[in-house]
Amino acid sequence: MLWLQVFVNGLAVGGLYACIAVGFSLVWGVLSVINILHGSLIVLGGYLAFFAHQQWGINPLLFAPVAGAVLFVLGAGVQGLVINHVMARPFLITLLLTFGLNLFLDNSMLALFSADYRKVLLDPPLGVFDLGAIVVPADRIYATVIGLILIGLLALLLRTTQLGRAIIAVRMDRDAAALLGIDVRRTYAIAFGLGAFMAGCAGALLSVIFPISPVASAGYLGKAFVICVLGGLGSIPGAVLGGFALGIIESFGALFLGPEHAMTLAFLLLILLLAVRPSGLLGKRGFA
Amino acid sequence: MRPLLEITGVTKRFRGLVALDNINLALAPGEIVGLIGPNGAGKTTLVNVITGVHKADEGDITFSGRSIKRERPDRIARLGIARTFQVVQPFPAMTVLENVTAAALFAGGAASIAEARDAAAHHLEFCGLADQAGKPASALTLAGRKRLELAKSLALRPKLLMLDEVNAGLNPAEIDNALELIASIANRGITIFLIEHLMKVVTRTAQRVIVLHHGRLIADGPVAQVLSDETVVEAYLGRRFAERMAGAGI
Amino acid sequence: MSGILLDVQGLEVAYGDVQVVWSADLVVRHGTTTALIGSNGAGKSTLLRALSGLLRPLRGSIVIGGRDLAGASPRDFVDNGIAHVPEGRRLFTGLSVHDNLLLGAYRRQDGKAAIRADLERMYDLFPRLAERRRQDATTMSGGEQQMCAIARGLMAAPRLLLIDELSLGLAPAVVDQLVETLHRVRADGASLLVVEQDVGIALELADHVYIMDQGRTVRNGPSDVIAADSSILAAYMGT
Amino acid sequence: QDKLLIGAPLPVTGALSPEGTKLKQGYELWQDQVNAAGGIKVGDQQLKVELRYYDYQSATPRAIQLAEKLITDDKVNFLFSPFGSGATKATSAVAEKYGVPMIASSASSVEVFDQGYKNLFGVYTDNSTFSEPIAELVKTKLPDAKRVAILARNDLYPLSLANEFEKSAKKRGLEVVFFEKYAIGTLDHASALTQLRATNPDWIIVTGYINDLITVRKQAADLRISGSVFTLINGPAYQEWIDAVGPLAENVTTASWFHPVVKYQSDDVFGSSAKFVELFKQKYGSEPDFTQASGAAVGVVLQLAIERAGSTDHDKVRTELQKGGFKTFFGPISFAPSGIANSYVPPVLQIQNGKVEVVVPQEIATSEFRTAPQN
Amino acid sequence: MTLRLVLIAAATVLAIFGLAQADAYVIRLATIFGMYATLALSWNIIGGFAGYPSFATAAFFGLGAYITAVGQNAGLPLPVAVALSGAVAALFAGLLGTAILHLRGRYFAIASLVVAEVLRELTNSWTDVTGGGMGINLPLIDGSVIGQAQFYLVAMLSLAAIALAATIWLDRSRLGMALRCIAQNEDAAQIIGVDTRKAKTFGFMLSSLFVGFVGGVYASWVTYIDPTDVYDGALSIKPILMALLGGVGTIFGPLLGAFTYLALEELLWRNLLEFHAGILGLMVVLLVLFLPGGLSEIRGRGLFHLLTRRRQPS
Ligand SMILES: Nc1ncnc2c1ncn2[C@@H]1O[C@H](COP(=O)(O)OP(=O)(O)OP(=O)(O)O)[C@@H](O)[C@H]1O
Ligand SMILES: Nc1ncnc2c1ncn2[C@@H]1O[C@H](COP(=O)(O)OP(=O)(O)OP(=O)(O)O)[C@@H](O)[C@H]1O
Ligand SMILES: CC(C)C[C@H](N)C(=O)O
Ligand SMILES: [Mg+2]
Ligand SMILES: [Mg+2]
Repeated sequence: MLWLQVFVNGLAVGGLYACIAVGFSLVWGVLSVINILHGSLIVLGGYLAFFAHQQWGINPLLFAPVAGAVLFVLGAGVQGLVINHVMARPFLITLLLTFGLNLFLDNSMLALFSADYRKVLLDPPLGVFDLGAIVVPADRIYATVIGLILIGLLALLLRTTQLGRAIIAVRMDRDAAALLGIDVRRTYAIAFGLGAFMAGCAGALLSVIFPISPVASAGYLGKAFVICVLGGLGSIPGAVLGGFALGIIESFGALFLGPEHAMTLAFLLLILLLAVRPSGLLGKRGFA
Repeated sequence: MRPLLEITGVTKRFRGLVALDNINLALAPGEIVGLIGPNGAGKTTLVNVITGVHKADEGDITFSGRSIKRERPDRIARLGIARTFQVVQPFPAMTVLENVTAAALFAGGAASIAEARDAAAHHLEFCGLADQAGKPASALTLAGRKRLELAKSLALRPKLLMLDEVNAGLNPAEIDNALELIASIANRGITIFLIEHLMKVVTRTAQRVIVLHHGRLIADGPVAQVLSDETVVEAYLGRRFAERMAGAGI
Repeated sequence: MSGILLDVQGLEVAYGDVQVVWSADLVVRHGTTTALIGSNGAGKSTLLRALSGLLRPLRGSIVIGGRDLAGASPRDFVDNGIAHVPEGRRLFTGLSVHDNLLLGAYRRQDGKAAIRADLERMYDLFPRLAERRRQDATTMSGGEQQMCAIARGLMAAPRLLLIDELSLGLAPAVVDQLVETLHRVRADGASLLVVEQDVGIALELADHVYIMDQGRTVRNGPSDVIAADSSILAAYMGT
Repeated sequence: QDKLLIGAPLPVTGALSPEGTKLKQGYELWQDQVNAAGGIKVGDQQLKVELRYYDYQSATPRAIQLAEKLITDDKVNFLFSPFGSGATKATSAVAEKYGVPMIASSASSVEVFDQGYKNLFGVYTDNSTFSEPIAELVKTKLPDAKRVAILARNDLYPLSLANEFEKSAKKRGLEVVFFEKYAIGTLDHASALTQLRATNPDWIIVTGYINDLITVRKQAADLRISGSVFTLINGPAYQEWIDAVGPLAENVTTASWFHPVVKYQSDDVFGSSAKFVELFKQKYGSEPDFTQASGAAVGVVLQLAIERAGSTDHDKVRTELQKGGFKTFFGPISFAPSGIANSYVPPVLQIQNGKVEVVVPQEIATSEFRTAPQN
Repeated sequence: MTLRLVLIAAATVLAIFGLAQADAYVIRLATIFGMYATLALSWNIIGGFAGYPSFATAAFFGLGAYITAVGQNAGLPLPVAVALSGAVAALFAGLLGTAILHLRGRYFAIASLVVAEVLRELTNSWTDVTGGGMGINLPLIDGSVIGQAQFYLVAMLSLAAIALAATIWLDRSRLGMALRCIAQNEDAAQIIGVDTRKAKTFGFMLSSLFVGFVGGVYASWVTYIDPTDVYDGALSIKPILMALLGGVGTIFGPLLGAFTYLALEELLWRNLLEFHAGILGLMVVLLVLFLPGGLSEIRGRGLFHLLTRRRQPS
């Protein structure tokens, strides 16, 4: 019984983890950029949702795509105007670039919104599904479902649209893609934008569950990062799998080793995985 | 006498693709042997397997009597097997001298960097690169880079030298110089395994030719005999070439 | 003689400070196949890269249908009817044959119907591809990959198709098959500029042949003429 | 010398920045008052107060270096501590090294004060002054409450506080059926709470900082956790916490070292708790919480000590501080030999109808303690 | 050549003792400089010479800090504890190396990045030894206030000097040559007989040795450490930034990089209470954008191209 509940907890948070990680994974996969900015983008998405709810009472769960859209513009802009200039250089350069951008965005949010923790309060609250033996918070289920739907759409976009093919093409072979008339820089911008889009959605979805504050960004980045390595760099199904895997590992880690060791277990498994199978649980071929 | 290098039943697969299929061959000390075959036949792969870059899936490789099948590339290099890269691979940010010095230092048995540097200078001289010593390797012309590859290999003081298309991309004049160089290397008693697309080169330098096709060894023997061999003509040279050769009376 | 499709004059190309093509002059006429031969490293691929906008030439002109595209972006070349099948095929891992072909039509504006029609055309030009349309393109054999690459190029509905190293790594049988297909392609109206290592194949395939040596186009003429003069081949092809 | 320079390392950025802002508000309200009144009276002259802030980025070692920098480079006369027990404990070593008195705004763990330092004075009473009254409350109001569950953030103050609660509970014959720690930066508490629920406790205690406690409260509800008493520290005393959890705040008990309802008459610049609250509302438009108040409290304590000493000499002022007996808006403040305040009883609070009510001590209680079971 | 070394050595010694006379604030900054410089120089060994983008600096730093802290609380004298810190860090690097040095590029970066996270978690949860989240205090060294300050100044700057000396040695040593070959083309390096595995591991160990030392001295200097502080990811990124600033793979580049970065950081931080981090971020962005690209390409370049250009062997 306890185990079942713990397992369900793992799933419930795993879904959220997946949302956190997908955008990071996409950017990593397509652009070979380790996007330190990702965590802050999630937080920003959270703030958008929070204010939308405060001003117009829009439910963040429904607002998610809008928050995503705003961040898409932002992300595409950043890639197009800044990061594109150093795409040809080793990932270390782009990493430091996003590190700098992150310092800036974090500090800006701190100045604009203050660090006070805020949280969206749904009225009436969504409550929980009480299945007798176990209980599952409704908001997590809805958030996960919406998140997975958005991820599905993203995967669909990458799989079936000309744009999606172009993105994968650029990722696989920049020159060959250019030969087909694909505008590489523009495609990069769009890809980064999509990553930011997912970050925005994640932020909005999380805003009903976790408190929002600029100081939360590092935590999200850390998770995204672990999940992607677990699941496989740059693979969307990998990110989803990694998300659920981490959720469940942490959940049972807390049960067996005590809550303060929950993450330790995950990290140890991670190191192990890196040593034996650096490409993560799911390899690094293609998308969706 | 005992062969310097002996390859028995070596097979190498890349996922599905069989790049080398049960290869058997032996090189006698001091020999100059040509290796030809269409693109993708497995020539470079064979070199990679001998030098330990790739591990053979089956079969064994012995070098002057001892099996080197499981050795790491650096050990094999120190044992006396040198190779040049088809796609030349210098250390771009180092000077030409430093490039060769490194080689002399790590596998050339030089005791100190200074000693290695002297040895290197000497090898550059030998390869006609002395005047380029101070340049960064990346600044060399293609021909220059190929010579640098040679100088580096020599600096390893190898018993066996494998040249992977050192002449590809050189013009006739450059090729002639390269051939002289190879000849003088051979005169030092170094065994040479010569991978080539250019028949002219093979016919002029090699005493013996081996033909790879789709990873299989389809011919091994004296040059003239192999080049007129039916299967070889079919698989690689092509009818027209054969006719032309007949015409040119090679 | 049909009109001029591509006119290249005094082209010079370099990689950074390494100049590779010193002077290339070459003409391709409508509805013909032109072959470009020369020893390894002569600069053939480099020239082709310049003719599809991958490399920006130092000097010289690339006139296509009256417009000089020297220095334009690959997109402009595609939009002006040039498609390039690069050395080593360069198909996209993780994408099916089908997707690779669709990407070939990336810049086409003439509507889904036309594109779908061309897809079907490709599949009957290369039946092998039809069988494997769902397979990850890069898991196919060299020959099939070359077909896919050529088909991808044709999907752009080009006026001129550039093919680098047509027969590279392919079994003679496959090569013969490709040669047949390319004859059909030309019959359908597209022109071809083919870089080929194997002189024999080049001569068989092309109406007109250019010989490149050390970055210069040194000789050219109708295939039969070149073929007749073995001294040329001896001099430049090391055979 | 016509001004008094006070060094104040602040966590402006990083994890503690919310508290950093609060402290700064307290400092500045006090500073305004003093300077408006002409400054601090030292003998016959009046010294205007100048505060020298630097951001220690919520990183304790940075705070330590800062304390040193403030003393040696900025040559400040006195120090206000950084936020929280951890950083305060670390910086107190520096203050001790240079013999500069440091008033601690927000350190309440005995571990901070048991180092035998002479220059550290904290305006908070120690953590047991939270655990004792609440445990007593539970004991008396719910005689049949037996089982206690404690979940603590693995961090100096929250852990120390949790230990105090364990002691107080055991002392009263209650059984601690669950005591677990959660790592700093834990995002999700479902698993811990699920285990906690399995021990079906009557009294649940969770220690941590505001963000932890927002998440914990919500997840407890998600997991249908019900105990008759729910004690969360520190968070519920902050208005942001109540706003963040909404109805779930109902009946949660907590405690804090200050609350606007306290009614002290004082001989500091404010004159009384009421006046302080009023001025604070004027300046910042909200009621002060205990952290904001403690910012002003360290100011008034230092001021009273200096004025009594009639000098800014470290030794003289230190002696006055040790004497104690300051009547401040924050409460009557004297320090134990260790330097921790031991002169007032912090109010125990409970959230009722979305408002913070004082339930203990009786004199200032604004409402009866409620034991309605949690939803 | 040797003359030049002697001069450098002399200059360093003079500089250190000269600085020791300065006022407390300068001493503090100089001490931090020593720390930054050592970290940058250490990273440069694995990241610059060998071209392996390590993000493990924070891991070795934290490890070193805790070894010293725990060691001193167990009664070890400071020098012994610090020495132990370096040794353990290096050994740990050796073990770690066998696990992750076969990864290249991004994969190695990621793997190395995770290490600090793991150690932080372990330190956090191993409460009875490390004090967990409560952090851990270190005994104050005795001596006058200024005396202590000078002690740590000399300690840190000496570490920097040693790291610099090691770098100079490395630059002419077999190992250095091997690492440079690996950085530029690992396969080619193997083919010319470089035992890449051994070289990489030694490089990694050497690099982490100094980081371990610094961690130890730092812990004793600040007298209190806790996991979040000493395993802070910024500790991994800053040295890279510094090396990049001054010129990756050069000898003096990291020094100059450390100096510039510290100056920048201190300046902004002193003058902007609320927004120093943001501006620092912008600076980083600009620096990265206008630095010559590419790890291998920027060998010998960086802001201080002229000063840091490597000598051509004559
Ligand atoms: N690392 C590898 N992974 C997968 N396949 C490989 C690898 N290396 C070579 N191959 C495949 O093995 C086959 C033989 O390649 P190889 O390079 O040996 O041919 P080659 O005879 O050297 O051709 P060329 O004359 O062009 O150099 C080719 O089909 C090639 O694609
Ligand atoms: N990316 C590059 N950077 C620098 N030099 C290059 C590059 N690619 C090719 N080269 C050089 O340019 C010259 C011509 O190369 P190119 O590939 O054009 O010759 P090619 O005629 O296509 O030879 P092959 O028949 O072997 O394909 C060669 O010397 C080659 O080394
Ligand atoms: C503001 C309070 C929660 C700080 C706490 N008293 C501590 O000692 O850290
Ligand atoms: Mg080859
Ligand atoms: Mg080519």
